[in-house]
Amino acid sequence: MNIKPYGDTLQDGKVQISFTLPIAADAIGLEAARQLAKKMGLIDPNVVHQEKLGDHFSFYIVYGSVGVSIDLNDIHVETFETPTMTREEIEQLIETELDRELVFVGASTGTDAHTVGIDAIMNMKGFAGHYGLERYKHIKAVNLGSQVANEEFVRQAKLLKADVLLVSQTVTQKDIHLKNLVDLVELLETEQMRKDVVLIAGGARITHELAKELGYDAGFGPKKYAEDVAAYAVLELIRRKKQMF
Amino acid sequence: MNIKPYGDTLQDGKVQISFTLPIAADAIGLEAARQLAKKMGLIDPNVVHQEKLGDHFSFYIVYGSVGVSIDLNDIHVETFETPTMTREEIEQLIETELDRELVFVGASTGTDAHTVGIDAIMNMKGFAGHYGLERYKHIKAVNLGSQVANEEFVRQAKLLKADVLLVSQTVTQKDIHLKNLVDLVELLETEQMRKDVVLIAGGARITHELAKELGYDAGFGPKKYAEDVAAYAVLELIRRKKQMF
Amino acid sequence: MNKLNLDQKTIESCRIHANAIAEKIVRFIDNHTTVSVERSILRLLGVDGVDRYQVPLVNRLVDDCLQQRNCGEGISRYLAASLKNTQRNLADFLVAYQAGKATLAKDPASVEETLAILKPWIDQGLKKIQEQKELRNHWINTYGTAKTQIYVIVATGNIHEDVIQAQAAARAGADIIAVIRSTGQSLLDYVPYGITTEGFGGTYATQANFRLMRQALDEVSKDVGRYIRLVNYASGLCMPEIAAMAALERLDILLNDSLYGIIFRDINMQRTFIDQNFSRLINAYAGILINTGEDNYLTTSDAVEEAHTVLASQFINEAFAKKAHLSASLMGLGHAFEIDPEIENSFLFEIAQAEMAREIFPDAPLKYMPPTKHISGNIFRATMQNALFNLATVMTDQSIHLLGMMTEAIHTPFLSDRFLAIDSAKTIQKTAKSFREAIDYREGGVIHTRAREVLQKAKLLLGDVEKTGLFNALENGVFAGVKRPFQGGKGLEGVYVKDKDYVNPIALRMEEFFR
Amino acid sequence: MNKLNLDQKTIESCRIHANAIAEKIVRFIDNHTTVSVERSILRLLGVDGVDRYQVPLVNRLVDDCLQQRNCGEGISRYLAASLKNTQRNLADFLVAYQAGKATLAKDPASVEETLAILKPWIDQGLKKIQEQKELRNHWINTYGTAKTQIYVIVATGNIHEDVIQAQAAARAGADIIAVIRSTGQSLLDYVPYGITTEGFGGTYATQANFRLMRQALDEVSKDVGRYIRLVNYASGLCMPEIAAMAALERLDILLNDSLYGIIFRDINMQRTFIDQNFSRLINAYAGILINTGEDNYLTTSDAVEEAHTVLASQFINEAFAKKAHLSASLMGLGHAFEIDPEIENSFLFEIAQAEMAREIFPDAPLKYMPPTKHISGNIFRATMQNALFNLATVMTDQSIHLLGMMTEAIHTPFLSDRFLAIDSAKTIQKTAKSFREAIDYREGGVIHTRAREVLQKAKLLLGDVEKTGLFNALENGVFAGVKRPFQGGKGLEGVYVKDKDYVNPIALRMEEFFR
Ligand code: B12
Ligand code: B12
Ligand SMILES: Cc1ncc(COP(=O)(O)O)c(C=O)c1O
Ligand SMILES: Cc1ncc(COP(=O)(O)O)c(C=O)c1O
Repeated sequence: MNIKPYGDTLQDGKVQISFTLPIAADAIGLEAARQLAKKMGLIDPNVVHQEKLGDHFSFYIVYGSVGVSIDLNDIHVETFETPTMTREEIEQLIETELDRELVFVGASTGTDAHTVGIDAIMNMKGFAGHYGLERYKHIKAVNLGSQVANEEFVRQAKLLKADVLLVSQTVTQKDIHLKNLVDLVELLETEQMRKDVVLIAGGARITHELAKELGYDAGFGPKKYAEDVAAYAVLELIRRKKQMF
Repeated sequence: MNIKPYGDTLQDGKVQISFTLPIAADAIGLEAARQLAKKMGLIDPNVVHQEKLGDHFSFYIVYGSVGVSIDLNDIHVETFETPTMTREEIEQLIETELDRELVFVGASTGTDAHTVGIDAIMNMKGFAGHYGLERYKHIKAVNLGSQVANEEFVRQAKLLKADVLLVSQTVTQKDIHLKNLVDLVELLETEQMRKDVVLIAGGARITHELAKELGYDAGFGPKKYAEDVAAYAVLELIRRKKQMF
Repeated sequence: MNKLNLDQKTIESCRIHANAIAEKIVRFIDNHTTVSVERSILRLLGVDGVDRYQVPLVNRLVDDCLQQRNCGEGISRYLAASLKNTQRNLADFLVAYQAGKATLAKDPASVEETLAILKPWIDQGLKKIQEQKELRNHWINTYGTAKTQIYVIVATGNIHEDVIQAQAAARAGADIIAVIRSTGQSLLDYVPYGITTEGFGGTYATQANFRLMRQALDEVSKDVGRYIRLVNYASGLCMPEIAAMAALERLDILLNDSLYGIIFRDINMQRTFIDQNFSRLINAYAGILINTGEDNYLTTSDAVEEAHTVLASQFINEAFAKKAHLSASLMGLGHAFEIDPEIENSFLFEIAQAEMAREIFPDAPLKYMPPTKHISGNIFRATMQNALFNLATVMTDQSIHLLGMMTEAIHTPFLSDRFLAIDSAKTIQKTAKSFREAIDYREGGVIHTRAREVLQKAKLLLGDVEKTGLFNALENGVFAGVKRPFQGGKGLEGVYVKDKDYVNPIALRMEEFFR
Repeated sequence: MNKLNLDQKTIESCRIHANAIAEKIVRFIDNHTTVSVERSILRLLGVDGVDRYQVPLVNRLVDDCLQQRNCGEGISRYLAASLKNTQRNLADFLVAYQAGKATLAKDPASVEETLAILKPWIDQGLKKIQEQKELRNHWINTYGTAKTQIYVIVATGNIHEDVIQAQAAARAGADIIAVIRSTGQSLLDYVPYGITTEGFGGTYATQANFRLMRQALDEVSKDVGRYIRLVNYASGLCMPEIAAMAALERLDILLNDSLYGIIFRDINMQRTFIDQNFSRLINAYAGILINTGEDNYLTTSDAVEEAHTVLASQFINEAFAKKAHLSASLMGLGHAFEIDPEIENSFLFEIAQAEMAREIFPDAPLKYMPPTKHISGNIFRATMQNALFNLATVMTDQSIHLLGMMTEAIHTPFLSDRFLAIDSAKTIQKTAKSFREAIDYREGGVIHTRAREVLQKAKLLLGDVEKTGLFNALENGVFAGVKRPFQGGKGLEGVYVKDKDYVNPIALRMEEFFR
């Protein structure tokens, strides 16, 4: 099925765009904005607003219809719909399939000081009504907090015999998170630990695709909670256990 | 010179996009939104918001960098920078160059009931501190109001021996204004009056380019006032007069 | 509790002036009928359908009456005579008439005969309206009514697309859905027929479209546990006909204001006052709430200087509505948040205006319009302006909250525009829930002072209008600065002086109901 | 005029508790110094520059002192001894030191000798600060200060790009420009050197960057006829050093709060309280306004339940500031609009909190932070939330108005984000100009009640903290629910007990100034 954006009528293709250009707010600016919108595939772009931002910049708001459409058959979301399981179901699963205590070690790494995200997943209280991992039976959840250097993180993981590593990254400006996340993978490989852990990244700007690309097993973004992470990790541990035999 | 949109660093190419897709707000929707943004030329699009709009629609906000840039040398704005003249200068110009009373007839045509735009140009009071044409010496400004059928408009133009016709169109939904504006040109041609008048269109969504395409002499959009229109029209009448000799 | 403590005597004076103003016009109205009033009678008797040129039968019949006979006697008397002459019931007569096998009677029946002959159809029409009214009351009693109802528009031109969007909006939290009409419909002297899928800036108001949308909203009402109200426009050249159709199809609210038509659509003033009166009677009978169009004035004239004209017009509209038996609970008087935000203290002026309306018309379900004129293509700025408006709505306890759209200056709303608007309105309703009860306006503060000034000026204006008469006042351009001649504008040719034996059997029965 | 009429006795009790809390900590502070305090002294004496490994000379000198000698005696005494031994003036000594041709003296000079030898450089440093202060006062006297100042941040990582954007923002209406630091700088135990063009989520705070930006803002100040204030962070491991640099380069405002460092950066509490005290003394001397970080608490803990912790912390910060000679006019206590808008009446809670701060600290230039935690990627909703915040700022007469950005949840501000935010703030300032004077909070209304509750709870909390002591309270996690051990966190290794002959010649002179 081919779909297009929807303004008020099926297949009308309507989108809204805004951007700043590093030129003055004059007729040339307007035309440049229109042409840019055209290059972005808008048919008959309508520059509905031009605003002077000082002498050397100008801001534009554009509406128009895109010619392109998306074939839904081409969309292959890596089947990463974590099964919706309740805490009780997950606890049950650990009991019957793994029958041991699992160790989850988490931290906000590098210079990142944001703890609310990792706390949301790990701490007793959880977030938005979803209890955190600390409250799960058969899970030992160790939250190392924030600003944890990768080296320290790996050291603790080793010490605690972690099954699952949870890494949170919030600051993404100039792609600082990419460097940080990749460094951790390299460090784990150097320590020959990479295969022994389920390695999970998370944060407001983290997607599963990105995490996979960087060498993680999974990535979780906004609106994901402890049960999503736990379900994924436990199923993955079970899968790995079965593979071993 | 090649320019790109500016987020917070020169040539970073940052743009913001929003649109609705006619599918549910799930992982497939997210990926479809990302792919659409890619098709629009965004490198690494960041879907920063997904919102459920009922069961069958979902809304997306995306940020990212466009790869394309605009070469300012390619921008040819039809030199339609109306010279900035004051009312007094225009009155002076009419006196010295044309030496007669000019007749401007205006209306909001078709079923369009919006008068504020045409009133802004024509009425004594004007708009945003710019007096309207009625206040100009040597200009007889006749404002026929709104909802004026094209036939009636042409009849009055003939009767009043109009030099300049001012047509306002505000409602543009489903391109109703295009039909209306084109019909007027055809009518004027049938009546063999087209060449005898300076034909000007105006309105919130009217651009000079559009007006030219439709067979008008000029088009005026937002932030244009009586002096812009008068200056253009008077200069055009002078040009035509000179051409005749 | 009154928050402004406006002078009750001044308010009373305003009402006295307004009543006198309306009184004079009503005397004029009582002596006249119009083609649209006559067509409405036919519609309520059950005449429906179009001929093969898409001309509605009600137009055909009334045109026949006009061409050959005198409309001032009333179409009903000719219809009654026709039934009597052809010995047919109404349905059969209409089939024959349409097939060219029967014509409208040359001479009218007497008034008594007319009432007797048409009784079954009058009864049937009124019963249908009563049933719809009861159904509405049932829904409302079941689900209750929000203190502030969220009102949004759909306007795609295609009724099917409208339905999708209306349902989605209701699920998102809208309480009221208005289907905006295609531009120009108000100038048509007939009502288009059937389901329509093409319109400009709106969707044609037809009885079939009404029915389709009503059904869709009933469906969604059950799902969301709120009765979703449906709105259209009884405005322009077919005021009473649309009211009749709305009554039959259970619309809940009608934009219904001749002043709007006169000023913004150049409808002839005689024509539309007469039309309005019957339309309001129908609305009163059907329990349909009306919305008046004062909000529009400030889109044309200056919102600071002309604020009092809005209030004056509300008083006049109230007087007219009373005369047509509309109770206060059905008078959705209009006003708007239209002052340029760049003007110092304009937000306070807005609050003053909105609070004043609330205090003066405590029982009226006021309709509060969002900023429109001062919205530009800057959708982010528009979002900010709408947030202030939403807060003003909560602060001043408005009843019907028409949501502002961030794309107001660009196009009729996209699906997403409506969602974002509903999100903003509902969030502000929540976050500022008891704001009204947590603050008082300070005596001598800008809000207080402004409200007093505006009320005072409205009183003076009403006094003047009473002196000159409303017709003259409109000729002089008191409202929105627009001048309209008594004999000018559209539709005057459809106005007729009533014969002394004129009868409007529907109006008779409705008037009886209110006695 | 007080709008909440809070109980003055309760407020007084809070101040008494807070004073007692600070008193105890100050006794601890007085017995200690830190590496950063010592480095600051060097900076104020004129030591600047880095070695070829980019290590600042001040770090080299203090490290030498640490490794071979006892920092508790104070770097000044070693420096004085070095000058005396080598018979060089400071500049020459530093050249020789850097070239490896001179070393730091093995034994310290006596206190008297130290003061005498260093006098020229002490005089010179303090004079420079006084000149900058006078220059600032001159600007301010010339141009005046807006009642509510608009504060925006730049954070590109590249100081040149920051300059472009800061100037553009000032022209658009911003009064205050803050250059956000690169993430992680607060954990560095040195201040980077020179002009920098790469940072993450911010731009490195360096003296060269300070100078560049100050110059750019002076330029634009003249053009716009307003003195544009410059902000940076004296927070983290180098608090007093940044304060020293800021004093020399005429920054106007510093974010300066150990509690922030303890809670959100895990800086050791002993270290940072000592550092803070000297940094505040420098700020007081230089006329630099401080901003405290209470606003951050509610990004981590619940804004409804923990509102009183913000107030309690403001009282404590006030007490600390007083002890460092900061006058009320330099205490930019922080608070924030952080309650989830989905909570009923949360806007009223915000108003209560903001008004309460205004009433309790009438002379403090309060800094009001926008919603951040409850902003999502929905930029339109964010725009609405920021509009409410902007209105709250006007209603409660805040002094420093940090603008919310629609892209708060996405990235540090784009150029256009800042413009849209300024447009919203300025428009609301205008449209609601006299709102504060036009309304009163109703006795017993939600705003009133909430303010009382929060004040009461703050008093109880302060009483508890007084009993346990602030160090223990922080160990128990009273603020933002974060627990920090007394011996834990970063920077403890830089803390030293003062020798009985310790001297800080700069502090001495500054204290003198205030006597
Ligand atoms: C709260 C906050 C702070 C607080 C942090 C307090 C604390 N204890 O964490 C304080 C005030 C200290 C702070 C400081 C700074 N912040 Co901050 N902050 C925020 C804010 C407002 C909210 C973040 C948050 O808590 N969200 C709520 C949580 C629950 O969401 P979340 O993190 O996305 O987590 C969810 C998912 O992503 C997922 N998840 C997250 N982590 C993980 C991990 C795993 C393993 C899994 C499975 C899932 C998962 O699960 C969670 C629940 O669904 C955001 C803006 C915003 N509205 O988003 C800015 C923001 C993140 N901060 C920002 C910046 C730049 C800073 C500073 C660097 C600024 C400065 N230079 O001074 C400083 C320093 C901090 C640092 N170096 O890291 C920027 C980042 C820009 C960018 N894209 O890089 C933002 C976006 C603001 C902005 N627009 O500038 N900040
Ligand atoms: C005021 C207004 C009304 C008033 C009109 C009152 C009056 N006396 O004009 C009322 C309330 C009556 C009204 C009614 C309707 N309106 Co209206 N209205 C507006 C509104 C709020 C402002 C328009 C305005 O006056 N702008 C100010 C003037 C000064 O700007 P301007 O017209 O652009 O004029 C400037 C330039 O364009 C130029 N210019 C204009 N004309 C000309 C002509 C010449 C020759 C020249 C040289 C220059 C020139 O000069 C002017 C000064 O710079 C806009 C929304 C908005 N904020 O823009 C909606 C809007 C235009 N309306 C709209 C609609 C759909 C309607 C209705 C059809 C709705 C309905 N179905 O009921 C009705 C019916 C009217 C009709 N059929 O035409 C839509 C149009 C959508 C579209 N793109 O097609 C808008 C955009 C609102 C919306 N989002 O839905 N409206
Ligand atoms: C009372 C009234 N009637 C009608 C309309 C709509 O205009 P029309 O149907 O004439 O296009 C409005 C618009 O706001 C109105 O207020
Ligand atoms: C007092 C204080 N210091 C510092 C910061 C900035 O954080 P950092 O410089 O530690 O990255 C903030 C942030 O709001 C703050 O409030």
